[in-house]
Amino acid sequence: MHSPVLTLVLHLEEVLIVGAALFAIGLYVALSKRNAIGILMGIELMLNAVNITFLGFARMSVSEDPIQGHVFAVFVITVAAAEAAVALALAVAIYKHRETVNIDQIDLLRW
Amino acid sequence: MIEDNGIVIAFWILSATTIACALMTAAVRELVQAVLFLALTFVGAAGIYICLSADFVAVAQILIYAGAVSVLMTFAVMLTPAADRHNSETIFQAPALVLSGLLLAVIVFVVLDTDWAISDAGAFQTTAASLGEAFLKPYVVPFEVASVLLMVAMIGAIVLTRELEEDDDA
Amino acid sequence: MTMLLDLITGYWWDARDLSNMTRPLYEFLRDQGVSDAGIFVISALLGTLAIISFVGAVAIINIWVERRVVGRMQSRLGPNRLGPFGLLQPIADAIKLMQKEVLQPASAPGWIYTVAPIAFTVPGIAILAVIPWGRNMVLANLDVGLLYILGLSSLAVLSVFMAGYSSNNKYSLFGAMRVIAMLVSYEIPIVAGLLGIVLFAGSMNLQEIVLFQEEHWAFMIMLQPLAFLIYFFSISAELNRTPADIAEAESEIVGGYHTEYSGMKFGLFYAAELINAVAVSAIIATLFLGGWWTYKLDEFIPGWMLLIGKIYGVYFIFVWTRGTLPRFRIDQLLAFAWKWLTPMALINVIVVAAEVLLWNETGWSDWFWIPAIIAINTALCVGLIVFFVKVFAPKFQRFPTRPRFYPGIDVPSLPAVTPPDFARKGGPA
Amino acid sequence: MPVKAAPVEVNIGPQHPSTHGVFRMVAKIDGERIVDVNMIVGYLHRSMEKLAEERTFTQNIPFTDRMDYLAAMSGNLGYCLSVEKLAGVEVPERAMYLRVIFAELQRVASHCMATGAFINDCGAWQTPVMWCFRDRERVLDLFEMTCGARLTTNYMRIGGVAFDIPDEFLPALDKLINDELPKAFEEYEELIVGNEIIMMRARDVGVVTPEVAINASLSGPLLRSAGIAWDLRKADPYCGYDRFKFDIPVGYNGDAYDRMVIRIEEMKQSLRIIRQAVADLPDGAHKTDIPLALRPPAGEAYSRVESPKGELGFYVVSDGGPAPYRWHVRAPSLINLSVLREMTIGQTISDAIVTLGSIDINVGELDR
Repeated sequence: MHSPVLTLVLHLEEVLIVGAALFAIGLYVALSKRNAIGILMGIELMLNAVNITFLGFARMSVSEDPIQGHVFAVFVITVAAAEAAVALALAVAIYKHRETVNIDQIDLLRW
Repeated sequence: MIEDNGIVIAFWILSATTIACALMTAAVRELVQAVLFLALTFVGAAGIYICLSADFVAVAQILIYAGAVSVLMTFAVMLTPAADRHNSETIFQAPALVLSGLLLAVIVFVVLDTDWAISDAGAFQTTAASLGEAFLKPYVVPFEVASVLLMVAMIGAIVLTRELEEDDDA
Repeated sequence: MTMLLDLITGYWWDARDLSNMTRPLYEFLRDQGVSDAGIFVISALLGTLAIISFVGAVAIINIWVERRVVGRMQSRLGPNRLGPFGLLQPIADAIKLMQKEVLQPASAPGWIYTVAPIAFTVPGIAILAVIPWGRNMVLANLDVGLLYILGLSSLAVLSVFMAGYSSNNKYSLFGAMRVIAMLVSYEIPIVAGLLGIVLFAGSMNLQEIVLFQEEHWAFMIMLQPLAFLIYFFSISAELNRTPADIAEAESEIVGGYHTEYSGMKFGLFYAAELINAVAVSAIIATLFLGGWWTYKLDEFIPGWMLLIGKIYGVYFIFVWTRGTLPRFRIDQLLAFAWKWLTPMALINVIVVAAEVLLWNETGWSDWFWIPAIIAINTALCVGLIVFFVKVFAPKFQRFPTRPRFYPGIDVPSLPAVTPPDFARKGGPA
Repeated sequence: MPVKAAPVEVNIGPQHPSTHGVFRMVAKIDGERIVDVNMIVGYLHRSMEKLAEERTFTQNIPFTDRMDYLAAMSGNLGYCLSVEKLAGVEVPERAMYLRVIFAELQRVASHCMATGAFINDCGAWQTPVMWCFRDRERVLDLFEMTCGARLTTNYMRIGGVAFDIPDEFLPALDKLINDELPKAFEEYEELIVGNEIIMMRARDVGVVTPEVAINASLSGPLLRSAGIAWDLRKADPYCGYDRFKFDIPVGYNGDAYDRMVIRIEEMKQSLRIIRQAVADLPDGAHKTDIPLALRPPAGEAYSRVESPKGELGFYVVSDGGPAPYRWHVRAPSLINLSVLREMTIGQTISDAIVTLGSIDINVGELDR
């Protein structure tokens, strides 16, 4: 199986760092964006990053039952789908009332 | 750790694509383009999952994220007016940048500093069957809860966006 | 006869299963000193090449098939000038399309506009990779093959949105929005409809599904007629084919998402539509019509030839519906998905789950269960359709479809109507 | 509470596959619903009515071909009738019967086109329109046999018809009306009338109430679909239409579907009239001789015919010269179109296209 010339190796740390990078981008998007849908995108990015981490652990870490990582990933996807549906419904509902989805203009609860 | 040249190369290419697309999601001004970049990110993440020998999750990712969630997002974006379709930042841009940078640094430090217990069990041959086992035996309660959650979410979405009849005062 | 069969079977060039070629190829490459990984890469590339050649051939042949068949349905000849029976017409079309100037809307986001036709073509090709063409003849034997297909077919819809959005044209945008609305509605009956098959076969692997049909000596369409109907209609909606082609609806929104495309970019859309149709026909042939297996027939005729025959049989039905039926309105189409197909698919899943449970628990012979299930599901299919037609069909369909006849003129006396005030503002009184 | 959005303005036409020519609807659209429609006509205006004042009465006949180019015979007939009324020209019996035969054949051809185009607007991928074209071609073959032209026939003359029918005409007509067309109509019934999707698309779409129909002075299938049995062939018989037995098909709801079935039924009634006319076809001259430069006495005349689109009226004023002093055409396409705005507001785009298709306008006649 091994090529005699060059053997590339992928460590768990590298997978985790990729996940962390994606998570940081997602966090930045979620915190900084003005548009409610933009924020939602950041949250979805973070959930994806978490999934990469879960699957990386499931693939490479010591575990009695490595399929658990996959189970969690599937649950994350499920929750993300539910969350996306509700959040987008909320965005549309807010748009109906306020005619905007920019969160800095949605200040009903400020006073 | 994975010692397969093809998979390692694929992982790095996919990671680069995914992170680049995620950065574009954060950077582009137009919300629709951001959603499309996000869909690409999802597809790239699915590729990473395949490299991590998670075929079921990868395909579910494509089906749900790239197929459904991004489509829902485009739907929501198109429902809002063109004036709201820019992807600009609030005044929290700089703090957010600092915070996420800090978080990244902390995670990277922790990841590199920790001595992970690495197994050499190798790749899963197939995950769909064992996932099914897991869902229907040890995780049956969370599984049912998740389905209830989905139903609640569906009902909630319908209730939120329902058109109220004869409600013209708002 | 047996001697002839002996002569044919057992050699790598036995055409019944082209995967027999892999063994000598493997040995040859190994003798050349290629490592296992290298052999894997080479064989994967060869398989991909085969799929892509098939797709290219399909894209060229189907232009001719579709135009010719529809022409026959429309009581005209179809292309008949270039080559025998007009067979060279697709090549002439392609040359014409390549020569055309590619126009791009000035204010469109350019990269989306360019990527969209490519993104539309890729899923159709990628779907064909998991189709089993013979007992060992499958390029990617994915365990989650069915899910893979569903995921990819929803990606194609996103690319349609990209095309419609980036064209910067109102008609295109209408097409894009219609596609999105349709996808959100039709994803559910598609997935729920196919669940029954997964329950029966106990696997999402397409090869396993074919083997299940072989083992139980029954096409899945007999076990799951309702799922077939649901899938057929839903997928023709996702494929933008009549009666559900609301996304391109040329009589309403001109061309929908590809209104602004010209030259080879349009050609790619045109070809991809045919490729997707063939890919979906291949899915239907594999899932419902036994794939390469056909009641012992596959021992004499190569399975992949049978499969191609079935694919074109299903494709003919697609062309047939396209040549016959008018188009639904978008609200009717969405209502059809939510009010008819989704409940039907859910009921179907519940019934199938009960059947499979009983089948497994009772332990009775398959020879009892297969006919029983065929009978139950056919009755269910007919019963559900009749029930839904009775309950949900629009009431106006009971109106007379013939006019009244009057031998003479008859003007009803109408209530007195005050004529509108024609006094012009500012004009002479 | 619907999502509020600024209506989008969409130009349906002048270059659009379903506007039946260069007709333009500027539609304000909220989502898929039409909020407002502004109809813009005049892209095909050729000022025929003004041009006619420079030409002799006979030279004006080709204009009527090019008005409703799908029903050239009806236009010819209406114009010739008005000039005959003005000049007091008697028409021979045979010419009258020939006129009836050709006008009814023209109705079949025009209704074939209207039905096919309507189904095409409903979204069928051209199969019905090709079938209808096939049958229209058969009728046009007869026209070609008689007068050499298929579309712009220029067949009727003041005082009769241009040519007598050739010998092979009657056998061909017999084959057409007794064999080919009835079979074709059976095919339409199977393919179109009973089609569930057509019902879903066309039922309750583009409804015209009897009040609106009469107030807007609609005519033709559009009026009859609203439930009013009004047909100029019965109400104001010309060309001896009172000698033939036929029925007026009348709809129930005034929707697009009714208009379609009425057209199909009218084609059958036309065949009935043609059969009677062929059976009674007298011998004799096909044309009265009139001076080439006909100078009718000063005065005015209005005569109207039931063209396939509706009441096609010609108003001719003469000052005793060889050319009309004033010529005005009451074009059914234009007047039938006037209700389009009321019919389409609140509909979806798809329904608006179906409604427009069911009115069966002809832009050549609309703009003249």
